[in-house]
Amino acid sequence: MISFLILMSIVVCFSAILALALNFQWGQGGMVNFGLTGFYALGAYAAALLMLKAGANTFFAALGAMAVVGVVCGLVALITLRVTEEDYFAIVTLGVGEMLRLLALNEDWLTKGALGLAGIPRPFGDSIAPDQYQYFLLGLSLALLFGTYAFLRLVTRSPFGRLVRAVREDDVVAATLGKNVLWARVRIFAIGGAIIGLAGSMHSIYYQYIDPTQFTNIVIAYAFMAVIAGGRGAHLGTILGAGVVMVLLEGSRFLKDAIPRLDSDQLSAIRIIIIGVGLIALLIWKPKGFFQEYRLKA
Amino acid sequence: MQKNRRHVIKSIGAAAASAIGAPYLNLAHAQGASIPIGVALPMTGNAGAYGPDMAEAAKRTAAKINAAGGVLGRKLELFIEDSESSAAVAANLSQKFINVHKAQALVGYWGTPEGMSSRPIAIQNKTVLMVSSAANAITEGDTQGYVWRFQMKATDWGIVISRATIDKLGFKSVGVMGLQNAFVLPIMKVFEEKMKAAGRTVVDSLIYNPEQPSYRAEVERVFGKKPDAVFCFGLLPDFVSIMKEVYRGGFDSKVVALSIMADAEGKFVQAVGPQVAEGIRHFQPMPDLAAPGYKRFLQLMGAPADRVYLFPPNTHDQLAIAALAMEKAKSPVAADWHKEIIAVGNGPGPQVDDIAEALKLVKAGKPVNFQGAGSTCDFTPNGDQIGRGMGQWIIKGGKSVFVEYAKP
Amino acid sequence: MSANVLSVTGLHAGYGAGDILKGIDVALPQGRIVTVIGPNGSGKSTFVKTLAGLLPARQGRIELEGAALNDLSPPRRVRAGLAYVPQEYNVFRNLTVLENLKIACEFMGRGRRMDDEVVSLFPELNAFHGKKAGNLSGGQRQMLAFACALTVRPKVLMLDEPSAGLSPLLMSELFDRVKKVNSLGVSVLMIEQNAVEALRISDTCIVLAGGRVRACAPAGEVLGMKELNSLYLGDTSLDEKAQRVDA
Amino acid sequence: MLQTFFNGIVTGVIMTLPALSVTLLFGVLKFPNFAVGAMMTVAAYLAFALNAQLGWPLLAAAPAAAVLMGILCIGIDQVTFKPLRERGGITLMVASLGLGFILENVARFAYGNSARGFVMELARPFRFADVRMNHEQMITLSAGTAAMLILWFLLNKTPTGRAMRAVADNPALALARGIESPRVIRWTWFITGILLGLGGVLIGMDRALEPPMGSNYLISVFAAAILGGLGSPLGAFVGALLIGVVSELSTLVIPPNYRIGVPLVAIAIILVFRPQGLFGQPYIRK
Repeated sequence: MISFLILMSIVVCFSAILALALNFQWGQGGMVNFGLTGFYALGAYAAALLMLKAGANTFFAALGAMAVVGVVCGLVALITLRVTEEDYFAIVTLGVGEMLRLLALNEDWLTKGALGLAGIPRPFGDSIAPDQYQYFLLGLSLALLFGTYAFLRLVTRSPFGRLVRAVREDDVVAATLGKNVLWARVRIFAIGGAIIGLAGSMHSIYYQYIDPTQFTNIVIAYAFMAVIAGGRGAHLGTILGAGVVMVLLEGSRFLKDAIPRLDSDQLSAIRIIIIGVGLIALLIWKPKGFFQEYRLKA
Repeated sequence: MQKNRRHVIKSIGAAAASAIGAPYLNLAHAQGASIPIGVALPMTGNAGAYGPDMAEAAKRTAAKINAAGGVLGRKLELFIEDSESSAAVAANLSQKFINVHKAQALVGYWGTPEGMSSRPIAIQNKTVLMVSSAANAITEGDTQGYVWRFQMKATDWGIVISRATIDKLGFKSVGVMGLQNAFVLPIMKVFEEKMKAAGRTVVDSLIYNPEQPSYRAEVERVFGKKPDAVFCFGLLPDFVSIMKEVYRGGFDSKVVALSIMADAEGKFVQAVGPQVAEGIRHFQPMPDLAAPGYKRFLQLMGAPADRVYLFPPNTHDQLAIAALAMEKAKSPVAADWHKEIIAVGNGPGPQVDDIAEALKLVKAGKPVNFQGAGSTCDFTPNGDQIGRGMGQWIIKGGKSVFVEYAKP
Repeated sequence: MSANVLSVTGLHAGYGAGDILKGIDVALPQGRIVTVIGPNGSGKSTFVKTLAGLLPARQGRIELEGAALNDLSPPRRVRAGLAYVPQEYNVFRNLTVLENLKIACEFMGRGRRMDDEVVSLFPELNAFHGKKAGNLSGGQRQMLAFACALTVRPKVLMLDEPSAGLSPLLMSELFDRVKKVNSLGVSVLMIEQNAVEALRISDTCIVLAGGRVRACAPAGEVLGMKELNSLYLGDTSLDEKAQRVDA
Repeated sequence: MLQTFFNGIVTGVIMTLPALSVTLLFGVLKFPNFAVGAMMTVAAYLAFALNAQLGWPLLAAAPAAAVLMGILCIGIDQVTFKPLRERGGITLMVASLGLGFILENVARFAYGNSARGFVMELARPFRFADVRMNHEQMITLSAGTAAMLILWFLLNKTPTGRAMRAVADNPALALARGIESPRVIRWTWFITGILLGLGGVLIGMDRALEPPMGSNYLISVFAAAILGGLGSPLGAFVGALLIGVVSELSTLVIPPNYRIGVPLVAIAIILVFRPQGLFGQPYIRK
């Protein structure tokens, strides 16, 4: 059992990193990202391809993935140079995300299409015994999670962090204060993107096999749930939120034993219904989530 | 430097280890009386229709084996889980089977995504993975003898279908529509090659995505070229939409498909109605219904003599082969018994189609060539199954009528 | 003197934490024109918004002919006879003039037809019935807004800076239009920056500053006051005096 | 070519109904409803229940389902969006995303993943100017156009419709003009539900019923609404037709499995060069 728990906590780790990314883009920067799944897939594929095709080691593959997703996100943010209404932006991200998934599915020459990319190497896979490996992977994931957290914490407390929140609260004001809002938005989305890229690469390293069917909308539902539960803008809250949601998701699998009458089709449906209901309930009754966003004490 | 970092990382791993507890032993007999076997079946998604029967087959087979004294005097214990036809879920399940239940055999794995995502895990943990997936990639490369396919390889599907088309159906010009899907593409490729080689014209060939708003444009493009027949390789949902489009479009090319699309336990005709389904031919790898092994399987399932099971027999054979190999290797550890799979499957030895008898022989140290319910259970060294054939049906009046059975 | 059609007592209201209106008492006698003047930020607009119900009254009482309005939703207040013309965005720009008028009749006047007296007050509108209200000139837009507000034959018409952004010429035309409206028996409560123009047609002038009523006098007298000039130029000297009085 | 064009028109008309609902709702409540897809799915399954399970003819089941959906939408608004009304567009938008997940999976819970179809005679096509047309396409075309005209009449010639446009135009003034916005909002949701109900049935007739049937249209529908200008019904209609025709025609030059790229590119271009869309006014969030 213990090793299953370890594997679960690894999954929680990179899910939490993904949630942190969304929290930065949406929670702090106010830039809704409905294309999360697509960008996540992009990160996973970028990392995998860099390892398999370019023979890069895990470290550089992850960096590469972060760069790729960061750049793509930055470009997407540029589309908003005329409109900063979030609803438009959300639709754009939704579309781009979908497009990325289609690319992964259809560009066989690069992504092997629906067959997926198999045999993704793991860092030090050869130098660490298989039965030890999960511990190493857990350690690594925890380290990366903490690193991401520390980094974002730093950003939040920096002057740029204040600009980020200013842009969220009211981009017009931010603009009149002489801040270049467009540029700020591009940076916000790009930084978030880089973190998504990190989460994506961890996904490929963990599963060692990626194919388009792994990147479904449950990812978005899950991440938004985590962020809202954790309290928009609050990093620590988001991490805990991610943990809780993940446990709920996995836990709900055991519903099967509890209610044998349900077939698994219905169970997976219930799982998503739970998330959706929780999401709306939180929005209504606990809009601030369970944790407070960092605020400069005036 | 490199060494240095490695050292650091290792110590991190060690730290994590000591923090969480002693590493587990990857040995089944550390687990005690029963022999755990992980069974990942599709209860959800595009293959949802097949999961339940496969589960039933697994249960009854295990029961029969246990009733016959089990394996190495120990009972088989099945852990049946839903793969949700999803790669990620299947991977998690495999991890769980191996780490939590200490399983040494992973069986079921209907779809290619499930198989592909679990393959590296199985090989790494030196655990045998038995799949029903068709995509060639499953067994390609170095599997170290841990990955075994209880299904016809996709390219063989293409061979059988094309041969039937050329010899019997005699279509001069064909169009091909394929779902963007791992096991469809190799079928398409081989099929088109064979058709061209036989001097038939392939007027058009396109690949479409699942869950498209509509398939109007695709249908227009392929059927618009008026080939004698259009071969459609995909899954049920897209085929339903496509056929409605074809019928309403007033096209009259013949349509050939796979049974998981055009039959799917009757769901297809339910969805489109008999007049649309009329005249569609569909192919599917299937057991040899005449084989004694299959008849015996029907008894085991308590099913009527005319019942056609596509996949449950594979599940039966997977458990049977695993049991025999363990018995022969006198060890429940995959690293030992995976070497015996070919021995019990291909022979040499007397052909036996009853798992109980086969076990008796092996326990008595005699050789055996097991004849399964889904196939003759003969394998190539890299884990591909040979000796499984394909059935062909044609839909008449809303019913699928059996045409013929052929092997590649 | 005639009964008060609208009377406000001890009104408190505001946004967020602090009150902007700090206890206001105002009485509008039947058939009169009362103009509220005061420096920027004195709470003039907040005052009418609160009366119209767009902002909740935190304390105090708003009565229309003795009936309390406090608990009524804005639409109900309108139907009760308290019409309100906002300072800007006071017509539906994407709707035609005719549609604007129709809406007014259908919802304020409960489907009542627009009576000819009102129509005759705004002859120019007939020419534009098909035109989008958004494309009207500032003056025409004000007229349309008036016309809409009047369809109910309100007991009280509240105007928030009707002359804002109008040329002096239009302004004086606008004010005698207000006078005409008043002559139909509609009492008018008007917020104005251009005090002088406004007071010429008003009966009473109320000076609002710092969220309180600083002065309430016949319009004529106020016109004479020397502070007035400085006042409507936004000088707050009067206000400051008042503050000192408080302290 | 001509055939493809005609097919495009049909696709466009199917998209018109959801596009109208998006744009109508956006006009009044100022948020894009990401649950449109799932709402259509639910409506389609409602019709399926009446048609296939209770044995009603589709012609009766469809309007019934539409009305049911309308009522359902009012209910949904009461429990989901009403409490969030004051929180601004983004919150409402995220809520609608969650709502979409719920609805789609309620359908999945009830009917599973496998494809289903309405009980109706599929008919072979007839030829007109050597373009193949069939009865469903005729039904689709007429239903879509009818809905469009009725909505136009409703919005321009009835008090309720005028009130909706008034609220969309200037909520505060609407109050001051005696318009009870809660009532208007209920009406808006009801009409939205009807539109989505019909849309869902049309999609179900066009292809098969399965849980993702509605959300598959999401991007195209939003593209249509944005192209026409969020808040402008006429725009939604034109936008839907344009997107429909262009994406079908595009398959003559680009691989059909990249059709989704067309609406996407359309959105991008519009946002960069004419954010307010073809028929929309540049709007100020107030």
